[in-house]
Amino acid sequence: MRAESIRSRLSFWTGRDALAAGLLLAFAAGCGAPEAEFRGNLVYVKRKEIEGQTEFTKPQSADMANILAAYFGTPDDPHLPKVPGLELGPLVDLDRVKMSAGKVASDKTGQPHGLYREHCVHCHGVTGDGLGPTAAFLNPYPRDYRMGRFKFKSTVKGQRPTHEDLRKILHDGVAGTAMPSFKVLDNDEVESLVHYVKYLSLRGEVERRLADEVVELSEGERLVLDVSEKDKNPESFNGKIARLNEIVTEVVQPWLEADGLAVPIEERTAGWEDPEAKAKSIARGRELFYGSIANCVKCHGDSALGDGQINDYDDWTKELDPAKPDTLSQYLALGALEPRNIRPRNLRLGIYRGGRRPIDLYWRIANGIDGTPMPAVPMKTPENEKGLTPDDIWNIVDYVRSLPYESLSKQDRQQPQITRERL
Amino acid sequence: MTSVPAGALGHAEKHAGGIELGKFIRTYVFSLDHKIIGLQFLFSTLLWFLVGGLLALGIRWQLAWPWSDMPVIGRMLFSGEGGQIAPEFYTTLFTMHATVMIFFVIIPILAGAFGNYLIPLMIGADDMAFPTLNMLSYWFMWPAFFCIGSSFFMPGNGAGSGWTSYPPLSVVQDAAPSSGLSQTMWLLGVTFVGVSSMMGSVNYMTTIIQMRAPGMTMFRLPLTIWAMFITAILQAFALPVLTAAGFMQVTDRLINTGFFLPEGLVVNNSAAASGGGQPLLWQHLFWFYSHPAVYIMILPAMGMVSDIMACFARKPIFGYKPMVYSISGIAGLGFIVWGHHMFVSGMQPLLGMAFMVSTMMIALPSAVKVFNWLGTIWGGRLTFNTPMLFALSFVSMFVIGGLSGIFMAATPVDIFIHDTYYIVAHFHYVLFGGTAMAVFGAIYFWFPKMFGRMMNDSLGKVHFFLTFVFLNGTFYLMHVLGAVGFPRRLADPYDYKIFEHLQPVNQFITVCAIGMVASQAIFAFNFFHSMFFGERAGRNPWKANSLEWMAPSPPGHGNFDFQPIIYRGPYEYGSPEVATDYYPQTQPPPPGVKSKSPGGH
Amino acid sequence: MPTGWATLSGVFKVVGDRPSAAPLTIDKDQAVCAPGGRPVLSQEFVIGPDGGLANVLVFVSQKLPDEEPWTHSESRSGKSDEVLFDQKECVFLTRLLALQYTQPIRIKNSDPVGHNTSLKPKKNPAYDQTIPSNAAGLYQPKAEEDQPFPVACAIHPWMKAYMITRRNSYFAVTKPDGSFEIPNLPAGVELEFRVWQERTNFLQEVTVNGASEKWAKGRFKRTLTAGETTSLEVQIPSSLFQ
Amino acid sequence: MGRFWSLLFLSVPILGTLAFVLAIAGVGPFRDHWLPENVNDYGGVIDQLFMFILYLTGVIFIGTGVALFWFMWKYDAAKNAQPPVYMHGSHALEIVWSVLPAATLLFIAIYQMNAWADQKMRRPVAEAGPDGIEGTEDDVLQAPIVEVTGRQFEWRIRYAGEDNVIGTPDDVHQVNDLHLPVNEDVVIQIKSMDVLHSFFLPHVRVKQDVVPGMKQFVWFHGNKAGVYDIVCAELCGWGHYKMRGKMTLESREKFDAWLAGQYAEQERSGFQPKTGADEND
Repeated sequence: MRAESIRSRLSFWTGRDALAAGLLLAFAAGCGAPEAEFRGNLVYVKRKEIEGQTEFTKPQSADMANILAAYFGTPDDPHLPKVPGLELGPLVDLDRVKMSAGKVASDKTGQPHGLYREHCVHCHGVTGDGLGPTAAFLNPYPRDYRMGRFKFKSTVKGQRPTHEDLRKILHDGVAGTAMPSFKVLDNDEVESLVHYVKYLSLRGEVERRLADEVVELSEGERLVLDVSEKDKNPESFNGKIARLNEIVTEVVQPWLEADGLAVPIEERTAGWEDPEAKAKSIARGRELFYGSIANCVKCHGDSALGDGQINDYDDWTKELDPAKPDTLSQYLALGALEPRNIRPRNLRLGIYRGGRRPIDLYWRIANGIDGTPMPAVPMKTPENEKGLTPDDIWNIVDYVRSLPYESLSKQDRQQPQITRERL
Repeated sequence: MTSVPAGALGHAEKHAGGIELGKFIRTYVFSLDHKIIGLQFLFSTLLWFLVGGLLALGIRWQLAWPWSDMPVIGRMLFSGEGGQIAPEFYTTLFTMHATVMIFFVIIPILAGAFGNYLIPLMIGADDMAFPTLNMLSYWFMWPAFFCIGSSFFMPGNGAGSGWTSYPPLSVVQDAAPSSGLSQTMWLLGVTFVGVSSMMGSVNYMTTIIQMRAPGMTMFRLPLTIWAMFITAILQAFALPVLTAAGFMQVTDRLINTGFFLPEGLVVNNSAAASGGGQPLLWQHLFWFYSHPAVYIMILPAMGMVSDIMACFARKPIFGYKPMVYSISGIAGLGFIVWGHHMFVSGMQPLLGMAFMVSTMMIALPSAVKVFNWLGTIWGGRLTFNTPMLFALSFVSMFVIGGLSGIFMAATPVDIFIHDTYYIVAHFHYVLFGGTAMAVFGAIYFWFPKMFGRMMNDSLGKVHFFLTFVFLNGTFYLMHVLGAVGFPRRLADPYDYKIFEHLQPVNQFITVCAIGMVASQAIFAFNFFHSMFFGERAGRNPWKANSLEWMAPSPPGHGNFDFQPIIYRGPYEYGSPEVATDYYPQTQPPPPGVKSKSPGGH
Repeated sequence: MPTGWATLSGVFKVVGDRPSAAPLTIDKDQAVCAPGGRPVLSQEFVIGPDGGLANVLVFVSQKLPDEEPWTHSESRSGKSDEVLFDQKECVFLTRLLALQYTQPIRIKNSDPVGHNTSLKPKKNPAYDQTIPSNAAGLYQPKAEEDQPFPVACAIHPWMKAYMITRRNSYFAVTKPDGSFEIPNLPAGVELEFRVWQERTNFLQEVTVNGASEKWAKGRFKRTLTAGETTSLEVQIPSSLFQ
Repeated sequence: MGRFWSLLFLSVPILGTLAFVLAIAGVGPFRDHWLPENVNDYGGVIDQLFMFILYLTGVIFIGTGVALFWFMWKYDAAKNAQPPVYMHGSHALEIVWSVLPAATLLFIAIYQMNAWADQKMRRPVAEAGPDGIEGTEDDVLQAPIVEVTGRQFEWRIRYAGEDNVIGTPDDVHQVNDLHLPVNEDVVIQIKSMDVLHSFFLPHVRVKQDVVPGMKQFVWFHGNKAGVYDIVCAELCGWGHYKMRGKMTLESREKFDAWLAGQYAEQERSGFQPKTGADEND
């Protein structure tokens, strides 16, 4: 049974809006009731403008907004792009999306709405741009979905996450960050949120692609032609539409494929768990950690405290060219968040953002972490002698998982604290 | 001419000489006259009372309809989210509501406004002992107003770690959006309030001890003055602790002194700059002040209520000395009960037992007072005018607030109801049902003295009725919420299965709260209207005994146009010695009558 | 209809006072990356002694049918010979690599220290792997890019390079002296070229053979005559590099 | 008017009592508006004390309320001609109404102490110490089965696992999802990672603030399987309301099975994608 359903059934006062209106009159005539709106990706547009040494014209920007609205609707009334020959079916389901969209409320049947605005919007923002009211203060910053890239997943770096990957993040949260676990929600509520996140990602990616498109346009040219053109020169009119559909398809395609791309992991050979085998494995893992093939030490540091490479940035931040103060200031003025360095994980804390299961760590090492400097290790192949075998990776996993229990990692060694035991 | 407040008139006459700016400023702005300063306090606090009330509505709105668009403020600050507030803003709402109500309304309106106005008048002095200090105590409120007001416009839209400002949340700047500059401003603000009250209390003590009119023995003082006196002592001894603690927290934040931070603390993935301290230390220091502060917030109200009751029961106060003793008893015990705010804080449980006993004991004097008030109206001739109704409601509400306190005092029970709405109900019954109602009563009662005009009694009764009804509608059911374990300070409690069905009650409460705030409009109108157009009041419209009523209304500079000499206590109503049913303190006994009234040496 | 084959050649020169390259901060593996502690300069732009600008990309940006007479057999798509992309002393030896997307890239590490090479293409599959010392990884592009994408190394963040994968071979990268040549271009039809340089992005304001031209977003059009070599001397104001 | 006002004041004890009666009876709009079901053997005493104090204070509440009403009704100047009684109080009365409450309050206080000690000071004993007598200094106290750590804004949970020691590789890690065996004493070790939180289990009447740098223990004896809420009852920042956890009490067997299952999943070292499965649900 859901809180929302109860709320709707027992709602004591239904004339809420009447009351609100009354209060409004009482206090301020000035401000009306605003609709939640998708925010344009101003930062990316500005970046494109700087790169292309050009400026988007009003109609061009307006086109972008209208096209997005046409494909994806509004926060309160979302829809999915209808593109000939493009089947979104399993990827995003409109009903599930609708369950998360809109204001926090529930209809007569007790069906909740606005799950996203109830649970996510404070940090990830209405647009999924990671710019909610609370975002600026969080460390790390909340994810900006609009690149369609997610860090902790079972697919190779650069590919989209699987549905399962996203669901797992909602279910377990991201340890060591402000991303909480939504375990306590009903399963279909979590499902709905996953679909909504995908919906926002697709929208954000299309928006970026549109910006890329606009940059290439010559002066005065536009993404779409005026409806009046439809009859005058249909082919160029339809040509433009076709191009837009093509963009949407290009954005959706990798998402559709992703679910099949989860990297399979062979079960470990039996007996790996018995002590001396494990000890051996850990020792071997240690060698690899410091060796030049896996080369973990370069970034995670000589003592695995994550202090090897402390002045790099993740891809979301790199878009702001943190090194270039003049352009950076322009991005910040448009609402981008103050750049922060990305730190390699301190492996001694025993906090694993992407999950602590051996397979999670295996994926991190074998696939790399998308959007971050963490690369994939090279696998041994006929033409690449200097690669790792799955067993090597397991050794590294074992070593990494043993680190928090080394004496060096023990809390009381790192941070002596007065802990008082009670009778 | 009628548009000049009578108060101003009566006053301006004293220094005739036309409208001259410098004089005006000296007279009404940086005035040394305790009455003007009292009125300045009164007006400032009433203004903040409105602010605090609106903040409360914000809280209630969120609790009734979480995440729906909040009228006005939500729409101003969160238009991008469609007026849906951010959770940290909710923490700001309740933090600022409490801060404003406690530090800017209740404490200053009791000590600052009424203390200032009444003490010299009731003891027969022409002014405070240290007029300049007195003026400063008001003007030191302004930096406080500024600091705390401005914190609304800083990152996080205002301090958000609760009025109790518990570290580490309040000390570690990365712990919350509002733990940055706005928290620092908040702390500075509280420190200024402390300085202001400190100046006031020193002044009150000196004045009451040193400047009583001839014949005004300690036991001829009205209970109001006794209460103010004890309150002043409480403040003088408790406040420095808070001020010091507040300052320690400021240094913790600004120069990493680490008084309140444990070693190796990491919040929001950034390590605290210092360590080696203990968060509980703050709670001890804070409550060492803030528990006595609870009595600072109620004792003067009790005093004023006693005076109003005796006057409209036309009967001596029942058990004058027991009243005085219980006030003192409350003050004394008030210093050794702070731990009952910390039963589940991680404080050594053995201490819990000790504090439980002392806390149980402090309920005693309060009980005694209640019985005495009942004794006072027993066998009297009650006039039900607005001040009296408010005074009576004080008793009725204070009983509820007092009794619910016993639950919290019982440690095992407190385990369950600590930090639930049970406690919210408790202190709102004491502070709103109690103090605020008493303050309303006092305003209606002394308004004629302040402005020389009466407030409209019928409007007053309407105001009383609505406030009384909505007040109970708002706070009573909070006991029930508390019994379910409904916690305070949750922006959206309905995610918890155990609380999800409590929303309708909360909606009911919210509607009542809105009604309560709305009905104060009647009071505001009555207040300002009567100030200019109310019917003129003579020196003693209520036929009261105490000294202030012997002075002109409003009293001019120097208060009395005669040298008051006191012959008896202030509660000689219906004394057989005279024909009238009242017997002013200054009226010499009729020839041949040997006065047997109490307090006579 | 194309009338035959022609060649476009030319040279890019920087005019005005010579801009100086920024020194890089080498905070890792100094022994390898900055032997003898000599300062390592940014190769964002490399200007030869006589002002020649290296690593400028010139390519035919419009889509040409992949057969004669539009595309010369020499330049047609489908090349499959492997291209070497090596790194030494923490420098990518090819600053700007242009190739056909059918060609595999052998990403080599000739350093004694480990590197990792990360490609961030728009249309091609992403690639980010650690390359052990004296080992190599293989990368097979899959699609045509219409502008260069960055190549980086997370271990040595100052390392930078660019790649572009095209369908046919109608592209050229200027040599250290700033010269380039694209042979076998279809003559008699208007061709659209695009010119890109790392620092200036697509070149816009230039002087060609004395006459100043405005290349909108780096585009310029030419119709070549069969059998002839059209040569351009492109002058770029050094202000663009300050 | 006097009559009206008296009745208004009379409505306070009447409606006040009514509200509590309805809430206790749980009828009408007040269903489940009272102490949530207690499923802790040691928690019942808290409810009893609560009700005991409620009845006691209830009597005084009604008594004073009615007295106030009656005096207002009787001594209304408009209705009552005779002159007010001229008196300054009564020593006897003052004594009576000082001593009686004093005695009662003191009694309440003493009466509570044992319950308080049970809740906060007498952690369950695993076995009696060398001297063979339970309740003495040398008793071996029951070890915590799980550690719960408050963190902005979640409860991180760590089971001791096989070796019954917290902080070893065989610990089982969870977040916000606490499972515990029913019908036996459980000891929970609670800590905080950053700011103050309060570990509040309404259904077992457990509440204890967790303080960074301080290790504390709570214990209870669940007696009814089911799923219950974990609430944070101390302001811990913007996400305070988000710190929602769930506690599942289940039989030893179920619990052990669950724990084993979680451990297996935590140690999972192989993955084959579902082939052709619709990932959608």
